[in-house]
Amino acid sequence: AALAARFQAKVDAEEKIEPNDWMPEAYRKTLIRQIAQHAHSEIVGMLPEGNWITRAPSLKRKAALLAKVQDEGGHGLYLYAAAETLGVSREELFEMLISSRQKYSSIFNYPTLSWADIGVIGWLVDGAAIMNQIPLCRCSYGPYARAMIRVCKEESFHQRQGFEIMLTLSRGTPEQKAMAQDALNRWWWPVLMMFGPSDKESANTDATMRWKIKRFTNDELRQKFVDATIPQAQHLGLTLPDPDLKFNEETQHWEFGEIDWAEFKRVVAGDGPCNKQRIKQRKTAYEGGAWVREAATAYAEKRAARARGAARIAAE
Amino acid sequence: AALAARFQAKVDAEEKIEPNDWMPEAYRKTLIRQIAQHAHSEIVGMLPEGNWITRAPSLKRKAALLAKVQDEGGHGLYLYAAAETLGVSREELFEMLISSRQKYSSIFNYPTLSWADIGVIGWLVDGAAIMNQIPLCRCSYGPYARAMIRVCKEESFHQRQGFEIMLTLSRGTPEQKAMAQDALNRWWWPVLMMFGPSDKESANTDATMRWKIKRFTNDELRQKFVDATIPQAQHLGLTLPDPDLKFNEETQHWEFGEIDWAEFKRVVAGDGPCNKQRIKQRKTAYEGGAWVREAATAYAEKRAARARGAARIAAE
Amino acid sequence: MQPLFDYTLRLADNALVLGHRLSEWIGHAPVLEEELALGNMGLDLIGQARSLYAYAGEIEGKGRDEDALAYLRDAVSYRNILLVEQPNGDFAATMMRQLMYAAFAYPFTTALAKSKDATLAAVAAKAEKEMAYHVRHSAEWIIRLGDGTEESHARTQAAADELWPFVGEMFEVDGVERELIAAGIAADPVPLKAEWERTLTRVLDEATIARPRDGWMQTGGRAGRHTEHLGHLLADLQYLQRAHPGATW
Amino acid sequence: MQPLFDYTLRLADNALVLGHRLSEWIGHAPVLEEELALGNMGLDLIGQARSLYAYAGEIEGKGRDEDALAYLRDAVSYRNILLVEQPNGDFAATMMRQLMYAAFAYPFTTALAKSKDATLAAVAAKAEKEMAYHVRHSAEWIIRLGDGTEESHARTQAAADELWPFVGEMFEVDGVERELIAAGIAADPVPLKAEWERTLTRVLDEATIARPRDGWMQTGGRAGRHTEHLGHLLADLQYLQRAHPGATW
Repeated sequence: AALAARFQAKVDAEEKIEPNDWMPEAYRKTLIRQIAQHAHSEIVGMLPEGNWITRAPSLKRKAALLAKVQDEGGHGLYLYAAAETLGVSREELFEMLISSRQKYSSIFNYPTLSWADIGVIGWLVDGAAIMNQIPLCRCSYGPYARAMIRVCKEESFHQRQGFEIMLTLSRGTPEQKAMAQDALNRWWWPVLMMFGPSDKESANTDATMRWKIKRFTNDELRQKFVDATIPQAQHLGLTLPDPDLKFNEETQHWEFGEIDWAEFKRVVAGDGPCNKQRIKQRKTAYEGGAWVREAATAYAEKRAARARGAARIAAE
Repeated sequence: AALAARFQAKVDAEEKIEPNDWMPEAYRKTLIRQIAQHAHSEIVGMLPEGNWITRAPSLKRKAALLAKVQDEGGHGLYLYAAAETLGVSREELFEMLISSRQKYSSIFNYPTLSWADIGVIGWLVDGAAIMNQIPLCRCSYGPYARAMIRVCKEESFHQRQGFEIMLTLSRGTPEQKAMAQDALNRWWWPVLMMFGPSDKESANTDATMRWKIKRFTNDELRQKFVDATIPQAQHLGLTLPDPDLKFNEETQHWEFGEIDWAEFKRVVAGDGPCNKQRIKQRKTAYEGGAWVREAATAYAEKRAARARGAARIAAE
Repeated sequence: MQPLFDYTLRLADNALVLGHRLSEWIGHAPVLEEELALGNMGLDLIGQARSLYAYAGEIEGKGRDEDALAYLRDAVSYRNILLVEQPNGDFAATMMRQLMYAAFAYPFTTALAKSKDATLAAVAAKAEKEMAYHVRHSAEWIIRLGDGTEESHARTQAAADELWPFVGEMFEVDGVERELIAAGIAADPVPLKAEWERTLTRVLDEATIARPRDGWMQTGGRAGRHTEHLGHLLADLQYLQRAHPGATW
Repeated sequence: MQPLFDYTLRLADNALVLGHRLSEWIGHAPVLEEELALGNMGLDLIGQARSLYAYAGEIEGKGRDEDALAYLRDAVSYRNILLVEQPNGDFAATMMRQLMYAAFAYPFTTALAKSKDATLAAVAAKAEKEMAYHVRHSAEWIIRLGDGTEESHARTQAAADELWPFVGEMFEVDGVERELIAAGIAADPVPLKAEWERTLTRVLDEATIARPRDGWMQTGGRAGRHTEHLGHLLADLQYLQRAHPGATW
């Protein structure tokens, strides 16, 4: 109880909790789940974008997309490392991903059907992710906060690149404009769902707010995102697929239509267009590559044995 | 000796030797090798053409190419069946193919690098094959002769389709014309090699001529092919990649340049552009499909066992 | 005219995409007879597609022929169901996809052969005979593989489980189809579901394969919302025509 | 100018094709760190290709930029060596291909960094550092895999045997190169062979892999006579640009 009080005092004082500090078991478990799912999101998120690397329509875009996906993999590595400071191994976490016991951001359960999807992902998916993540840069848990600072910096760059892809398309041929509009039509609502269920439906917010893991509510972040994004869409000359979109002069916020929460629940539960495909791909790569990891282990053991043998001989 | 005399008498009288007839062991061995290699050629020959089915540039061409490759597979099946009448199994023969103990027509060791290659293969490779095969329709061995009659009929159709592809290209865009010329440049000399070594270098001709397996010499068939083909190339507006090509008014034959016999020997011996790739593809498909064949066998056994069980019960 | 064009295009796209998938097996099949059988089924489907595209182009009346429709539309304009664009996978998955499709396409073409549209009826009548063979051939293989070895059984069950979410889309009906069904032109897929169920149940049972649970079904093909696979398939299929605009082949 | 254009294009094509092949591993690698390493090596090569294509376009002086060269030439116009277009195969084959290429490219870029052509020298100086890492990284993996398990050893030996016929082409010199070597612009690959041999011998020995016999070597890339693989690679790479001629991306 004294430990708990000291813990909460640190948190309230905006001091960081570090790996060797005492923490409530519930705080540790919540963070493991959240950080792991964040890491899983990065590595599953490489797949819809990875789908377009070989077909990227210019060398500049090819290089940029490949670099973006590298960054995401790197984010996954930092985040797995941050999770490991809480007492789990990366192998355990990966097993939980491929057995669907831990989740990843549901946005990646949607398919990338055209090059414009790559622009939309950078612009909106990274945009929404940043909005979710900036508050996490002040998260109470040190390793997670520091990882988030690095991640946000790189993701801002990705978001600008995504927007720049959209700008190029919107100033392009009629086919390119149509491609951009079609991509936005398909991704807009799933992106809004990235902020999670509406506040009235959200369980567990109190603890995460109290522990300064979460700083703003889902609806607050979603509104902030919508307000920031609509002018960008207007600048692109694209329309949002929401007939209920209306700027409220009083509140100075954009009002938007009702999200299809049934779709959200269904996709989170496993029945989205790409859920099975994403897990299958990561699983197949992992299982198909077992021989490689086994070889690395076998080689390391042989080397160690040889070194011990050499040391013994030297000692004689 | 009496058997041998009677055998030769039948052959001389243009009577067919059938599977149950006595035949010299050397005759049987020669035919097994030749028929097997002919069958192997059909099924390996499906690969360079198969390489362009998914990219065939019109639905008509797609369907025609798929049908052509089907025909070739069917020819392979008839020929394996003809070889089996001589006392070998198809499995043995296939093993000899994928272990490189038996060969296939070396022309298929060249890559198909453009759609025009598909036209050239139909026009020239099928054309040369027909020229080699028509005499085989009168081969002394009944099953082989009958298989050849069916094969030649279908291959004539394929040759006309190949020529028609070339005609379309030669009347097309500058890129298409260049594509056609480039393909002809690459395939011409390998096609001439399809008729085998020059007569002065050929071993084993006497026996095969005496047994009426072979009717014309390599050079005779090659010359016939060149004479028939050059006017076709001229009609297409394409040039042959042979600066020594010259029509001899006296002999009424086209004189042509020296074939690179070193290349021929090298490719036949295994060092052509696609030798390893072709065998690897057939081998991988075969080994990768072992589970399918095993399943079929296992199912057949289960069914037979169930039938025997049912028969026993019925008898009780 | 537009609904008839849309409808015909859907049927054509189904046939072409599946025919193309089958043609990918050339050079890779486990046994020569199967390479021929797969190729022949592919030829049947490509033939159906050609007749349907030609008709669709006539209906549309803008001068688009079979190749303009097949080679010059992007993935978002394709109208096939998602089942047919799924990758071939292993031989069990290919046969499972074929069984699922043909067990629908056979009664469907039987019904469409009675269409008031003479062209659709004629195409369907010819396709009906072909699809009867496809059902038989794929069913025989599913039974052999399901009731073969442990390995073949596992692969066949995995194929059934993985492809099951794609079967519902075959029985969807939207506004375009409702209109044409009412006019006696299109075939209503809903009454065909019972026969499809009977075929699948019979075959899966005999193959000792557990029928997967009916859950959420994949959808979107009619609206051009495809899986990530179609884009790659079309890049292959269309490349030459895209690289040589206006050329005749 | 033409020989310099041809030469620069060859180097650019090598880098692009190999970089593209490495990028195909994204989403499929055996371990996350390797997915990043393969991607990073791919990025290095694509970066080299971009610099070289830009320079080639300038030399040619017909207004072709990096994308016109990469996206609008057919396979027959590509000038890369055949090694780099070989399919990835398994992880051992990819690492073997990388080792074979990098063990040449590293001394090659060291030599080219002394070119009298300032642009080529600059590109080579940057690439040299990158290729040093590629050699090290691929060599480490070949050693682990060759001296790992029975399975990894077998796969590594198979990779060496299958790719060996493609190594000779790196040391060919034709008229274009002879002229440029004499002018101090191109790097002569022949003197680099000894170092390449030393690297391969050292690594294969440590990896307990038998060095394959030097037999007939595959050739033809400089003349546009490729393997069947390049056409498929380019269909993927170039599709969007071919489908939208003149568009800016």
